[in-house]
Amino acid sequence: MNQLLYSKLSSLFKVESSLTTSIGQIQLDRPVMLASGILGISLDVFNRLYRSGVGAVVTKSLSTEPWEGYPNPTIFSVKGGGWINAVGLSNPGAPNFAKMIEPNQEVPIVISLVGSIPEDFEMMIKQFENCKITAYELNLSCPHVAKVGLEVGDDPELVRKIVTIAKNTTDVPIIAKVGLGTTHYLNTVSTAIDSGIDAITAINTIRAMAIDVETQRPILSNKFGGLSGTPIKPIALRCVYEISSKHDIPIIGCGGVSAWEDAVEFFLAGASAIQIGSAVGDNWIDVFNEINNGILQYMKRKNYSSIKDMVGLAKKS
Amino acid sequence: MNQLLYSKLSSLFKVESSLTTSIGQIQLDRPVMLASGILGISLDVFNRLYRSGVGAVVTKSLSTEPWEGYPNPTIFSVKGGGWINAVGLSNPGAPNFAKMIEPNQEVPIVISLVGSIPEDFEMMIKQFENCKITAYELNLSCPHVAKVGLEVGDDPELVRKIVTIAKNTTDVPIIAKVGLGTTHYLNTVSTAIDSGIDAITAINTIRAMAIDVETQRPILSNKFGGLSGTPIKPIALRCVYEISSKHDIPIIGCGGVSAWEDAVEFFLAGASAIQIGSAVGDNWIDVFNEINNGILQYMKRKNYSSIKDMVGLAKKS
Amino acid sequence: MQRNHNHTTIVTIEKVIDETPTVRTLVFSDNVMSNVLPGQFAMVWIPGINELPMSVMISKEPGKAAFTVRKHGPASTGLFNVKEGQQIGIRGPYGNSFDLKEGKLLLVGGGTGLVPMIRLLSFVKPADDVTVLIGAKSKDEVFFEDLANNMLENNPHKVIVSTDDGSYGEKGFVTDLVEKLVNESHFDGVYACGPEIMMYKTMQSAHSRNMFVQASLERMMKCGVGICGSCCVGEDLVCRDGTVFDGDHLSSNKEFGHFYRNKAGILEKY
Amino acid sequence: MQRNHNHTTIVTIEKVIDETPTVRTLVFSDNVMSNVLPGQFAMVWIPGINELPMSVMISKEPGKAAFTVRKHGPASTGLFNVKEGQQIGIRGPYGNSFDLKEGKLLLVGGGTGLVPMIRLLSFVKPADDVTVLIGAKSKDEVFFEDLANNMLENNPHKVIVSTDDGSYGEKGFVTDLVEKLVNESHFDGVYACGPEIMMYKTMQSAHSRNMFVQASLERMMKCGVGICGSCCVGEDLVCRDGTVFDGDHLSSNKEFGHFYRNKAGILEKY
Ligand SMILES: Cc1cc2nc3c(=O)[nH]c(=O)nc-3n(C[C@H](O)[C@H](O)[C@H](O)COP(=O)(O)OP(=O)(O)OC[C@H]3O[C@@H](n4cnc5c(N)ncnc54)[C@H](O)[C@@H]3O)c2cc1C
Ligand SMILES: Cc1cc2nc3c(=O)[nH]c(=O)nc-3n(C[C@H](O)[C@H](O)[C@H](O)COP(=O)(O)OP(=O)(O)OC[C@H]3O[C@@H](n4cnc5c(N)ncnc54)[C@H](O)[C@@H]3O)c2cc1C
Ligand SMILES: Cc1cc2nc3c(=O)[nH]c(=O)nc-3n(C[C@H](O)[C@H](O)[C@H](O)COP(=O)(O)O)c2cc1C
Ligand SMILES: Cc1cc2nc3c(=O)[nH]c(=O)nc-3n(C[C@H](O)[C@H](O)[C@H](O)COP(=O)(O)O)c2cc1C
Ligand code: FES
Ligand code: FES
Repeated sequence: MNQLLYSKLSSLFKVESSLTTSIGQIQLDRPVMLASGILGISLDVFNRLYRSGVGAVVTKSLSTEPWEGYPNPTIFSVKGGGWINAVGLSNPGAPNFAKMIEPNQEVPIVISLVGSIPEDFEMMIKQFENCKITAYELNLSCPHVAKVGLEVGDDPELVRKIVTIAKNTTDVPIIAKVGLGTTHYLNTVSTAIDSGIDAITAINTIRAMAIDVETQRPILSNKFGGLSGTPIKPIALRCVYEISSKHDIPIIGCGGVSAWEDAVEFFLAGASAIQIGSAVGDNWIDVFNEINNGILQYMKRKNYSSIKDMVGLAKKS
Repeated sequence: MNQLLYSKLSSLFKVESSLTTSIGQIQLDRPVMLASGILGISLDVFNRLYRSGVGAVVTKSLSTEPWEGYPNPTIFSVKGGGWINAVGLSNPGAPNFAKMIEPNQEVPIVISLVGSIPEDFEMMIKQFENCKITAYELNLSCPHVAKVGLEVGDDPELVRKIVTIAKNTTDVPIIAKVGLGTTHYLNTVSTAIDSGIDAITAINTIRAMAIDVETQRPILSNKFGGLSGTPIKPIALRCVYEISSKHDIPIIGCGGVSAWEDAVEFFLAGASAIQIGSAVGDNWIDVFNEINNGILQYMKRKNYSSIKDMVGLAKKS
Repeated sequence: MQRNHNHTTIVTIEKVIDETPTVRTLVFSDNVMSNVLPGQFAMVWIPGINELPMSVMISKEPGKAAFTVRKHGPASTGLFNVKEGQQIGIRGPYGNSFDLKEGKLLLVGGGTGLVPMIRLLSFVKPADDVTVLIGAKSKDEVFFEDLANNMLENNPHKVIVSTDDGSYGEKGFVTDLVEKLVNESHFDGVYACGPEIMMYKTMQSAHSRNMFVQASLERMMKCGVGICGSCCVGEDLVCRDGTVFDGDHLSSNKEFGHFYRNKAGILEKY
Repeated sequence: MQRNHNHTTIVTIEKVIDETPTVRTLVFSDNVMSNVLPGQFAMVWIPGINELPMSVMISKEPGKAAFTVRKHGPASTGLFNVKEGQQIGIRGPYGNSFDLKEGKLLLVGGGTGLVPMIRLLSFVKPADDVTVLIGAKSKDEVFFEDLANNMLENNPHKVIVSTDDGSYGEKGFVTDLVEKLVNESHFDGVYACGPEIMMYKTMQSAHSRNMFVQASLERMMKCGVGICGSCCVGEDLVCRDGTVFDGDHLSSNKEFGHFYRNKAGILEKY
């Protein structure tokens, strides 16, 4: 239809636009989440982020025991944009963390978990029995720590066992976070879905490195790290599009979102929500409400009442 | 040693720095090559590029028959830097191309080839019997055309057969170009090496996409394309480092080189030469001599006589 | 933030003008495109259909620009069929531009090759003596004649139309007119855009008489930025080195006037 | 092109000055770092060893800056051992800076916490009446006393050293001196950097008397840019919201003065 006419007509029938979204069973007031590993360490900060516009915070990936992570340098700013990090999953361990967030009633918290064997995940989920948890996110995709993350995600049998044990341990929705590893991520997604996963987060950082030409050394203490931020957005977007074209599963897009247009691209590709990590380092926490507002303006312009009105639209063309 | 002292001392014993490099049997005057698919269509342009500083040109990937490629849009400029292209391997076909370059004596030309079956490669290599060819580069890694490129590179048995037949057809060195596909690229590299490959080019573009939020469509006519340019450099660099850490094989680094520092990073990671694609779109063909000069200044400062003095140095630390 | 010319911008077509049965002008608002130099082009995305190189046409209204398109294959027909209110994507401007001399000028345009000639007209000085030649197959296909006359109102000027079949204006090829005019008098600048054979002959007529001549070339374009190589003519890339080339340069180019490359990149004869 | 403060720049150490047996100042040339504001810090990469947050020390020579480091664990010892001619990497400057009042000022520094205090001194106006308190464990560990006196040559000023063991200057904790001074007279601005308990007590002494007071906090830092979360104090991120905080703000922070987070992010008591 003639679009000028259309927009004139539709302005007569304006709907109320709202940022609420649902990722399967998970209901969020806003579709912009904090990605795992970003500032996700203290309940006070979670509260601040919630006031700053996040729909949910995803915690740092927690392990059964506290981890110190790698020595510095753990993060590197890439000349062409983005970051390479090898924080090494430093975290206080699931038991300590559970105690810290027990008082929480207000903030929607997604607990990110890493482990090597299925029982790790069972043990950790049990720690949170007394906490109000929105969902668990299984980190099957950290590209720079041995024996967890991608090394787990690349092993279909292990993925099956982990998802199964997690689903059997709790009724809270379980999300699998996938990334580009040594086996095809779409196989990991299929396995996770077959094992009962509730949603998919795509993607984690991509294995990368940086070398200093003067001192001729890899800069990160771990040599390899994960690339995040604007450089990976076109790759993350195609993953979301590929998953949503192949499966009927709620998806959370992650990777390089730094403006509302990026978020909308992910929705159009099939994501019901998005996560933001690196953009916090560039634009600080104002980035959440800037993006919320941009999405809302867009929805008003296109006359959408909720996020789901636009989920997957780019697949129609 | 005290570095100020060192640089004072070494200035007394200055060596002549030269940009010559060798990639196994392949000798080049300059380590900066033109990547496949970039301007690589006419002998006149090859001559111009050679005058502009490239050590060798890699041609567009040639097929047995002429291909028109995909309809436009075939290329998209990413906001965060870099390009997504789905040119679709348009090319005049190996027979036509061979005729065109037959007069060439001066320019070192690397013929890039795509095909679906081993016999395709045999047939194409035979076309060039009367041409002066520096090497062949087998494109096992184009991420956006069905039945060739990555779909071939992801199949180890096919890789083995293709490399074997290519090696049996000619004495000219054969390079395998790998990328991030659905199987682990390091397996493809191993298979290619076991089958007698002479060198590896890493990496090709990474499968990606872009969606226009106003019209809500994927922008490229093929929907998916390959991401190139600055965004992929940290990923390409880790691939070179990983290959050179695992294998003793000459490597050509490719992906996101846009300044001399990038080139040096690749050398330090283990590459003997580098290829440049996207940076031509940003800085035009002056980019080659700018990078050559930057490398040369660096070599003088570090007192290196040839590229090989720095190949792989970052692995020592 | 300044717009990166490589990033696609979405604009809405505000007005569609029928110039001939097969040629339309589509007007849109865009500050960047309204200020491009004559000879520069945009890559125009018709969502769901194709992307085409298009010279940027002037618009009378400030802040606006236009494309004037002839329907031909599926791509240009897709653009031709865009309606008021529809959105298209543009990137650019790309390419260099004409070096406009002062004095006695000759502008030669054929078909949509008139577009850069019209923009060039918007830069002539009041004192310049300007001759515009418009070539067309037949009466039906003549356009921009009135526009050229209006734009040159305050200049000493002539606008001459020639049609191949003589159904309007002079009869014959526009290049015969060029030969005649450059034979009669010296021009300080000769500018051509249109079918390649027209530009080739114009270039020869002027160059052989040591007149300054420039032509704006057309080739198959995919990227517009000097990456894909599809637009090469000899060792030149039209999108990046051109589209405007001097007669000096063109006269030593072995492909100009004789060969072009098809979509597979194979050299074909004109 | 302007330098992106997040990109690592390699600099060469040109001079190493021993301040005490455990504290050294390393001087290097860098225009950006020579001009940072008091309270700002850099992330300092010691190749092959670690990366540490470091306040940026002034240098007498224009275009130069320095780090003053106390050797402690492996990371700071690695920096301490860097020799003249060796290269280190720096990024930054990061963080906000002190809000320097005019009039009667009190600066309280302990150990390497003196570094931002010294840079702050370089900004005082000639009319300001400045008192500098330097706290140290013992005589051996006193440094920057002469430097502070020299810098304040033209000001009404006092530089008072106190050592815990009384081996030099006044005996006792520097915070007892603070309490005494703020009790005797009003200060227009009180500034502190050093051990957290010192800053905490200074803040309490001044804030309870409604004096303007600021402290520059230290926490475990990995990224320096507000991504990793390791530097949080309550809901504040020291690297991004600080390092300088007002007494008003700090007095409502439940962690300041009591808890810090270890490398795993677990809250521990001071
Ligand atoms: C710099 C430049 C400016 C131009 N300005 C105009 C203009 O103002 N008005 C106008 O009507 N036309 C213009 N053209 C020509 C236009 O881009 C199309 O090529 C022409 O309309 C034919 O398209 P089609 O519908 O036959 O293409 P189809 O065959 O349907 O298109 C397939 C693809 O081939 C490409 N293509 C085919 N032929 C050519 C060609 N000769 N040159 C470049 N690409 C081609 C198109 O880009 C398209 O993506 C210009 C071309 C260039 C290079
Ligand atoms: C903003 C700021 C400015 C500083 N300025 C100075 C200065 O000018 N001079 C100086 O000597 N020291 C300074 N420090 C402290 C310094 O960064 C180190 O923390 C301290 O030297 C102890 O390091 P270490 O050798 O024990 O660390 P190790 O235990 O060897 O180091 C391991 C890692 O832990 C980190 N780390 C350990 N303790 C701390 C801590 N308390 N704060 C931050 N990171 C820590 C280090 O960054 C290092 O990467 C500053 C700290 C901050 C936060
Ligand atoms: C410093 C840092 C730490 C991270 N830690 C984790 C982590 O613990 N668990 C995880 O699943 N992802 C982690 N990630 C990945 C992010 O959650 C996210 O997937 C990735 O950064 C891509 O999003 P972005 O481009 O918005 O940053 C980390 C990323 C960064 C930059
Ligand atoms: C427009 C375009 C066309 C390409 N065509 C080919 C090709 O035909 N064969 C191939 O092996 N690689 C092709 N590539 C990939 C490049 O050779 C190179 O591997 C990739 O672009 C990464 O290098 P860069 O970041 O320097 O561009 C193409 C890349 C671009 C941008
Ligand atoms: S259009 Fe691609 S190089 Fe000119
Ligand atoms: S040091 Fe990482 S958030 Fe402050």
